[in-house]
Amino acid sequence: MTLDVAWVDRWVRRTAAVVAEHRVELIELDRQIGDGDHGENLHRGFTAVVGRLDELTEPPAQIGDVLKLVATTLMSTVGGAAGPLYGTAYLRAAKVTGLPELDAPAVVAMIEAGLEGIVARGKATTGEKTMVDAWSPAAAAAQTAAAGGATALEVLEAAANAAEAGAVATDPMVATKGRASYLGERSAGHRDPGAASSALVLRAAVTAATDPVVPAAP
Amino acid sequence: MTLDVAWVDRWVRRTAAVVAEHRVELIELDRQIGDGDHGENLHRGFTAVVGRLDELTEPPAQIGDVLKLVATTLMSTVGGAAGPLYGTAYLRAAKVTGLPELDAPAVVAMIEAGLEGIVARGKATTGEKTMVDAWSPAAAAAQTAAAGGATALEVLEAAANAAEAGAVATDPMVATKGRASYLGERSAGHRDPGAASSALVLRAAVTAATDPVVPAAP
Amino acid sequence: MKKLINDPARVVDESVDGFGLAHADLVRVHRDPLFVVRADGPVQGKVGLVSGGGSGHEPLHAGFVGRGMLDAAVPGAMFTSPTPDAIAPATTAVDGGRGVLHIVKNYTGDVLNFETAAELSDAEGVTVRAVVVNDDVAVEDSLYTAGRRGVAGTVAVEKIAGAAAERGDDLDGVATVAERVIANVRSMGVALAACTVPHAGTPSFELTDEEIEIGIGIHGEPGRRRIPMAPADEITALLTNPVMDDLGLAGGEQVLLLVNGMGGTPLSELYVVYRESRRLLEARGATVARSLVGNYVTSLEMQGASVTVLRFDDELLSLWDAPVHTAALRW
Amino acid sequence: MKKLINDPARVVDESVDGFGLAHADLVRVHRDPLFVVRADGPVQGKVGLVSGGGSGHEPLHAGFVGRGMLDAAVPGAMFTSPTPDAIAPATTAVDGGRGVLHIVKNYTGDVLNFETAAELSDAEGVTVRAVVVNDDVAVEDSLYTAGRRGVAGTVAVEKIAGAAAERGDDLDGVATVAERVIANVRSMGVALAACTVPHAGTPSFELTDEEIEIGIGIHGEPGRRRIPMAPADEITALLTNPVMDDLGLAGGEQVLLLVNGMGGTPLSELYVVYRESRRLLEARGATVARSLVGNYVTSLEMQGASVTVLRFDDELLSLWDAPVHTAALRW
Ligand SMILES: Nc1ncnc2c1ncn2[C@@H]1O[C@H](COP(=O)(O)OP(=O)(O)O)[C@@H](O)[C@H]1O
Ligand SMILES: Nc1ncnc2c1ncn2[C@@H]1O[C@H](COP(=O)(O)OP(=O)(O)O)[C@@H](O)[C@H]1O
Ligand SMILES: [Mg+2]
Ligand SMILES: [Mg+2]
Ligand SMILES: [Mg+2]
Ligand SMILES: [Mg+2]
Repeated sequence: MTLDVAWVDRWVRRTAAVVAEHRVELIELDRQIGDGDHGENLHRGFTAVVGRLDELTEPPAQIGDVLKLVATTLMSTVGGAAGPLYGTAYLRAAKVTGLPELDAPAVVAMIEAGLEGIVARGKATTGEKTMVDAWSPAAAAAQTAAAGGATALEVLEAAANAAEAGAVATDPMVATKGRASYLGERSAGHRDPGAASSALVLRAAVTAATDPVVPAAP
Repeated sequence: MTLDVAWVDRWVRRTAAVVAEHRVELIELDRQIGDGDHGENLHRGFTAVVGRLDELTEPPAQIGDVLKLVATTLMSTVGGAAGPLYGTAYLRAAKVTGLPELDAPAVVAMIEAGLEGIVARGKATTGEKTMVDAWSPAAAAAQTAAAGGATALEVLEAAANAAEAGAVATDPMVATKGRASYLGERSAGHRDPGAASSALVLRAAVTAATDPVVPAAP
Repeated sequence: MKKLINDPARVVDESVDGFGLAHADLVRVHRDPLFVVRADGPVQGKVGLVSGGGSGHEPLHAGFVGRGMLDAAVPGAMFTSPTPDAIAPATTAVDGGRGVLHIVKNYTGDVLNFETAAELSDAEGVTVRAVVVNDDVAVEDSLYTAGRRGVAGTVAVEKIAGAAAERGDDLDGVATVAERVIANVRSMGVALAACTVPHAGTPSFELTDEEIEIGIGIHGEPGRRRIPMAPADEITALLTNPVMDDLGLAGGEQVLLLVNGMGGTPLSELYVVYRESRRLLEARGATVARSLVGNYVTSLEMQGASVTVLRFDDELLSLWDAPVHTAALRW
Repeated sequence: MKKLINDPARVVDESVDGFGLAHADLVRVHRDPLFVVRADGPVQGKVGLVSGGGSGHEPLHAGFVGRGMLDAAVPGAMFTSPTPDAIAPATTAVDGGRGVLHIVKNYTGDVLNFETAAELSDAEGVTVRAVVVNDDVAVEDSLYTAGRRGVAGTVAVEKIAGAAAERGDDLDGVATVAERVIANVRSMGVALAACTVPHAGTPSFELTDEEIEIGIGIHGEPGRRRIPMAPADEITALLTNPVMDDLGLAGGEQVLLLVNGMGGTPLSELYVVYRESRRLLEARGATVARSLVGNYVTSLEMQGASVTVLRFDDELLSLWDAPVHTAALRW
């Protein structure tokens, strides 16, 4: 399948479904080292996103239009740290996806733009136990894959794999950004909820490219 | 042993010890159908009584002096329903014990006066699941025993036995006076704390007459 | 049991001590016996108002001592009414020459201890009258009970009687106003979780995660019946309807709506209850003229709430609106 | 989980709705997006004050909307900072022509959302400045944390900045006063039992009957360390000493002492904490010039308390004393 506007629509809807499915798990992760709302926040956000997609009278013309709709909806419905961070990520990603269809370099650019948005807002670097620890390896893996001649889908897959590994790698980290940093050493031994949700988001991009089914609204 | 002023001193101190010993049990009974303070209230009261007895520079001359000290101390330290009720019981009892030593009729008079004091203040009759259900059979049993020619100690014993049976008999009653009455039917199946403590008080009178040991302060 | 206390036997003393220090502009604390009086009292020429009861219901009563409300509060041990030897001197202390009104919540212990105290005060030449607050519709006022309990409606009685005293009414006048409030105020409460009295150490009753206790008192006594947990609006109806029925609200009334927290319920939830209770009152045709939402008559850290409705007449409304300056109520 | 709510997804809306009905004399509730503004606003010629944050800390912030304090409060979802699309219109709504101050508690989410909102407002021609409250000494303000959190000291910032705005200071002046409060206020909290966020359904952390959590935040976040349960005076010292040390109290200071309940702690216990905290301050040579004891910045039904100390200067003291008329603070 091609990474076109239909794909991005499926990606977003699949993300909403996956977030709904993992809502409790994300709440639970956030309860351990945060305030227990991450799953709820994203669920509220992506439910709203799907609602707005459904309300559109004509289908979005461009990939970037969908991503921008996601960005503004998340910003206005998620709140907390994740709202502005994901919002900015999607906003920046929207800006670099002005093509009818994404090729491998465009996928790299999209993921890098997302990472840059998160870093621009949150000022975190890798190793601080945040979603950056999922997005940063994802961007690096995407770049490596693209440089090695991978297809757009392969690039996406490399990014999702790396994001998942990156989320797992946050387990032993001591948080120095976000709410978990208040716990100091006690934050070690728990997975960062934002990194975990980021991995879900990127995996959903892959699934949307391989599975033509459009998930029902969550 | 004779029921003299030394006995009444032992009675009061034994009551304090027994109340301390049964404090938690009385709290527990009151927690079931009241507000869980009866054991605490009596414990506070009798601890104060012993303190005041100890503070006396010369030993009390008369049985009534001790009972009056108990009355005023309970009134000023117990609070709740039990404070005025027990206080009045001891006050009335003090008035009829102007003898150096109690004979059988005097024991009857003392217990009857106590009962009258409780009824005068609390306006309860038997069967309402209150301390009256211990004191009323106690007074009746004392009278019967005295009429049958029992000794003063035997009269006391008859009263204590009847009070204990009376306390047990409150178990199935539905309270219509005091805090337990708020529970209506749900008050059945629990022993009335005030009846239970009344039985302890009267049993202590017997023990104080048979056991010369003066219990240590609780 | 975990509590921010040092010793169950000292918690009332230390708490009242702290209260006195925090509100030295409003109150003085008398020790041995323990009571709290207005810092600027006794107010000569004014009827004195004394209330009191077991501790654990804070801010009741000490939090309502001050201009326009109580002259003295007598705190008993936790959930245990105070003794006459504390009530009587408090009564004497606030006598401004025009007599003293005792505001007593209807519990056997409170009634008996205040009765004895009134006799003692009388013997000292202080004229005392007493009113007994019994607003709790959860208890039937019948031969089979000790009568309805005094619960959150007490705040309305103390506020309005306080205003009547402040404007100069004589003892009978203040008592009459207080009785009028009592005749027109009703309450009903619910507990989601019980409280733990410090000296007892275990909760006063146990509720599973699926049940609540309706018709709860403010002393950790169990209520009248246990029902399955339900949405707030349903629970609110179970509290508000009996109150409206007992008051015989038929429409056209002006009322005070007091949604009272039992101590361990978030304010946000009290406003959810307030919202539905107000809707029910308005559906009956009553106008919610004044509102109060918060922890006023608590039961330690009990989770739950009560709904109190007072039917105003013009005078009661204007007395409610009269200035008040206490630690817990001020306008 | 048992709560007096109808639906976790509606609790904030319904609660704010009830709040608006109960305090219609003071506030108006704006819906879609949700925010609360002064009923008599926007006040022309006055700097507007906007605060907000996750819900569940009531009476913060809506309870502090009114004359002499906030012009608007923006409630987010439970424990979740509000979004820019609510903050920005609230900002516009209270602009009286002299700019608007955002009072932001220092959490990543709050800071980011208020930042975005300020950009949006700026684009609409409203001048916005922001101050960030970070009074919680439990968190080290270092490279290794998101910085100290904003907790109960927020009340002092909102009260005093509100008074400065009310007397007519310009935006920079109000911001400067707010910054001075922030520089002089410190807090530290303890939890005896955690709270349960409605949508989560389970307590935010678990404590046995023998342990407490020191350095707790107000979002159900666990604190810095867990210690065995201890008497109130010992716990109070663990809260008060770091606050005094961080402020560098050396004696001779005039301070505000705020003992804040987390929502599920009886008032009586807060006064026990107040008593010892005051003793410790006085032992340091400080004078407790003003006091506040109660539930002001809560964490739903969490059991626990926090101690906040503000070092006054003459101006801050007189601004603290200036009249205020809000649902939760009034004098
Ligand atoms: N400064 C930051 N930079 C990047 N990500 C961050 C930062 N602060 C927090 N996060 C991410 O946000 C997640 C928490 O999101 P969420 O729970 O929705 O917000 P909040 O912490 O406000 O409750 C964290 O798990 C982390 O991944
Ligand atoms: N009207 C009454 N007449 C006689 N006894 C009563 C009456 N009311 C209550 N009591 C007794 O008082 C006991 C409760 O005492 P206590 O717990 O100390 O007081 P309170 O009910 O005020 O907490 C009851 O168990 C009952 O025996
Ligand atoms: Mg979170
Ligand atoms: Mg009792
Ligand atoms: Mg009692
Ligand atoms: Mg949050």
